[in-house]
Amino acid sequence: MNELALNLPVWIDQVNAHTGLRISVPAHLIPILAMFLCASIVAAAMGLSAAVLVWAERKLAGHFQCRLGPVYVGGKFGWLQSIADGIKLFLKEDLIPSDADRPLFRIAPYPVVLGVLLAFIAFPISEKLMVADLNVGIFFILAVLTVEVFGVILAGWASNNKWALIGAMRAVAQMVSYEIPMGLAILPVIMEAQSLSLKSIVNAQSGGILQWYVFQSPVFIGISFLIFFIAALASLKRAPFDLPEAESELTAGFHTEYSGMRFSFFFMAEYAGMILVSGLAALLYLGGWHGIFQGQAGPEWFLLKTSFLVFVMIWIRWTLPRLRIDQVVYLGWKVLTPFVLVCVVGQSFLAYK
Amino acid sequence: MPSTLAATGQSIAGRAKSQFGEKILAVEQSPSDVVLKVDPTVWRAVHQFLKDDGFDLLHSVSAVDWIKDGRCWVVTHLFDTKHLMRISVKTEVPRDAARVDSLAPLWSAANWHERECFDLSGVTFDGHPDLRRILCPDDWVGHALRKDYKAPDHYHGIVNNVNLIDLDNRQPLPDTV
Amino acid sequence: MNIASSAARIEQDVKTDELVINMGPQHPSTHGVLRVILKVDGEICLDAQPDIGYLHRCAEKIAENLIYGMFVPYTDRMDYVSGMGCNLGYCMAVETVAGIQIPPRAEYLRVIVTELNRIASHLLAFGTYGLDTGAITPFLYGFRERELVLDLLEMLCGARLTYSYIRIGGVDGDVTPDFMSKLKEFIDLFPKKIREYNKLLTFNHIFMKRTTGVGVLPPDVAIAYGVTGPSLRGSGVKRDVRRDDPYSIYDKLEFDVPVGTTQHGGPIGDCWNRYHVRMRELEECVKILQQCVQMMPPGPIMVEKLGRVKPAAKAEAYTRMENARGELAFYVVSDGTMTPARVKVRAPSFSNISVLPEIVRGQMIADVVAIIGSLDIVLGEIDR
Amino acid sequence: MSSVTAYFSDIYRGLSTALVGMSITLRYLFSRPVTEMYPDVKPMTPTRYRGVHVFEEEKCIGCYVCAKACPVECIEIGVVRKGKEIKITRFDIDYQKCMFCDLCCEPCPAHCIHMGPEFEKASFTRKGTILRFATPKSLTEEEKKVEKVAKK
Repeated sequence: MNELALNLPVWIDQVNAHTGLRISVPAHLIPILAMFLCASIVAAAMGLSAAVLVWAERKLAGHFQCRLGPVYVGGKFGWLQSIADGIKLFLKEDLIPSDADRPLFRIAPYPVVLGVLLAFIAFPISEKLMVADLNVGIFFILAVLTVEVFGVILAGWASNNKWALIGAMRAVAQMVSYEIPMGLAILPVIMEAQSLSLKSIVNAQSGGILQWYVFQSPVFIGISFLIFFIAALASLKRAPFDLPEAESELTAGFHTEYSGMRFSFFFMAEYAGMILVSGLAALLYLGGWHGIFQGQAGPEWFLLKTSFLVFVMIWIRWTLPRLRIDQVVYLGWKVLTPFVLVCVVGQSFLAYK
Repeated sequence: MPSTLAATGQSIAGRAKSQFGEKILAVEQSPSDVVLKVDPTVWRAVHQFLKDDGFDLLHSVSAVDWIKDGRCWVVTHLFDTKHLMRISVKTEVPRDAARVDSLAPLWSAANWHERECFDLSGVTFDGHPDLRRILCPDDWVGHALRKDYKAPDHYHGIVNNVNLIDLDNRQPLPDTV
Repeated sequence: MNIASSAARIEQDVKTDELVINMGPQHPSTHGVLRVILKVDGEICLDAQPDIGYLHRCAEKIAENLIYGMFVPYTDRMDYVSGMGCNLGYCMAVETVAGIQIPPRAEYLRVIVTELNRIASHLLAFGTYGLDTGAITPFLYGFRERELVLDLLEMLCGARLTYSYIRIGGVDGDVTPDFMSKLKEFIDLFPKKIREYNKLLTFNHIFMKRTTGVGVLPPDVAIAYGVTGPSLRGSGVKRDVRRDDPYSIYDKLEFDVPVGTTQHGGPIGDCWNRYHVRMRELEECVKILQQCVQMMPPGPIMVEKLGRVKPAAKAEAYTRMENARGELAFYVVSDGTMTPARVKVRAPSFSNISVLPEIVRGQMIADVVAIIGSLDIVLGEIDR
Repeated sequence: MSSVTAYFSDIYRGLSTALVGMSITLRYLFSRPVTEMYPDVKPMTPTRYRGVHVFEEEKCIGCYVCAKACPVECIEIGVVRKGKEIKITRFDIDYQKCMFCDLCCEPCPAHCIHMGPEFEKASFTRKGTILRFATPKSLTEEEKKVEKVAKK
């Protein structure tokens, strides 16, 4: 973002020179303009990638199940399906149940999207492509992701629907339980990289596949990668941990009463969250934008790794049955947490050189 | 095709006859079961006797309305899951005052079967813990399987009679009750 | 499980409220229009009262106003998932009460179609049980093979769901060579698919954890509530009308009656057992089909000169048959006219669902869904 | 089995069976889908398919047997008889009621009504679901008097 702020006056001058316009921006507004630009780019990218992901998930789900998935919209492969769905959701009436807590019901979707949106700020796609290289990047991402819980519990409570309330309770129990293994699973990597900045974590993994943290320390970081991935699934409420919205038990859980745009916010947050945690896993454990061989680097590697992890998430969702709430909490506290603690302690011995 | 187990109830029917004497009105053989015709006063006692003998599965409770005779049959079908025996018990009650004792204390299954029988055939079961309608709504009038039953044309504003629906121009619904 | 006792302790320490939740009639996993009034304490279910009747059409009354043969299409619409079984049950009852002997080839055809229909029904149970426990893909796989069965049945009788293929006195049409070859193909293919289902869902650890020890139905409770069919056999009671009181040609056929076991490390009679009995019954169905294909004799498929079905006055018959969900019985009483005096349908699901309050107490909400799914009910049959 | 081994075997079995299941779904990801492209590609209905009726008016003798056999009374027939000459004035089937049970086709002595392969007869109005099979005829006053319309 700072680079963008530096470049903006130059760009504006160039535009003025080419078109003959006389745009002048006061110097103190330049950083604000840059902020707006970044924010809108992040939001647009997130929305677009969520749309692509929805289509990809439906298509993949279809083929996993010997179906075709969407085929009609947009000619071949139904590639415009999620755009059409988006338009439909935009145009739908925004229903609010008569007994709902109206103000809370209205604001509930925003914290959910906000958490994921904010997290993208510290999210580098390549060496250069990032909004801000925060020196506490990973910490910041984990912190803002937690904001989502507020939105979920607000949605469940404000709906004034018993199913929604149970869904929200489950969501909170689950997301709070899984923050801990997720946070702890990152510790071995941080210990190894000696930094909280994602950029320096990734750059510490340059130099071929064997330098990726999963392969650098296959036991402790490898297991913590697995734990991070499972915990990420759970905190995203993805199957097999989709209890908060378990459609066969709670109809749709905390967003039962939502429709139209507000519903699509929950939906978008889920898919953007998938990209976020997959990308995070790729950055932390799989060498980020570094390629398989030494010297290879670029955003395409990062996107490849991220989309593979997203594919695995989709694959898991369309294979496994759902757990029960006590089993989810059991898994979080009694399986993942002890294992990740062992990883942390083990890695701390390895990191002590 | 007659059932292979059709006659398995004969021996117990004989024992029931000696136990209850006059109160067992007849022992008949249908193609599928031995039918024990009993007096309504010993309805539960006979079933108790049969249950003690091993008939542990109450298959069904049904009623047959004979409007010409002014009578109503109440029939149960029992099955012994250990010895593979089956028997049917039948009693006749006047259809205006169709009452028998409930079998719910003997078999848990009787609860719902008797509720269904009450709902559709209008037989009252004395001593039933929860004798409500089960298939029809609570405010339904009449018992559908009575031979003199006439279905209402409207129910809470819903047209019930197909012939009242005008295909070309539908009439506004009558006021809800 | 000491969930209930810990719930009681929490209740002592903290004063909490019970929540009464209405599950259904519009709910994704009540398999139709069942309504269950749940009383829950957090996630733990204290009580569940099933409320039925949303699909009540009083088919028994309709039967009283139709001549015997005309009621056959209505029986399809009771247990609409295994309509052939209902057809067979009703036709057997009328044939028993009127003393009609049907030709042997028709008996074989009847068994073939009912067993095919049992496969279709159990596949639906398998798929929807997957859905109930949150796995969506097994449902589609189950339906993929169910489609093959439905194609076969469609070839034979022209309908995919409401067959009315079995008629009083025989069956509607004879098999074609095309049908037989397709049937053999299916028989060869299907056991492989069953193994695949087992790998995908039955022995999946999450699925087993979800269903093992959940909704344990002791055999004595099951019998007291009149539970029959796979749900009873899941409790370890080896009762199957096809074995105990062989109707049609089942006495000539060899097949096992699977019952619940403890091989999964849980008690007999839990959800997993009820589910697994169905999966093993699929294999038995294939066995029966193989034998029927080999043994089927030539001959007529319908009684010659059936004439009017007019049983003697006050003749009665109560015939039981093993449908996919349990013992389906038809009680037909004649009044000596062309129409029956009474047709009583003893629907297996009706008794099976009545046991629900007994086995959900102390379980969790997700388990309620698993239990309803494992009882495999069809509301068309419960409400009739 | 001690609780420690149970704990670890649980984790092992959880992971291994999940992988087994995932291998199955992955195999199907690359197999051919079984979807039928229904509205684009019409499915082949078998010869015995019980769809919308096919009525052969020239064969019909107006005997009402099919209407009598119908459990739902969905067939309405109008006949004008003049000596040996038979005029079918109406042959309406109400597809709101019809169960496609084939009971009407069996007893027909003239074999003039069959179940056909057609199944797409949805309509936006209730009236549109009543199909009139007989060709429309103009009747004389005299014929109108002897026309017999019956459902059953």
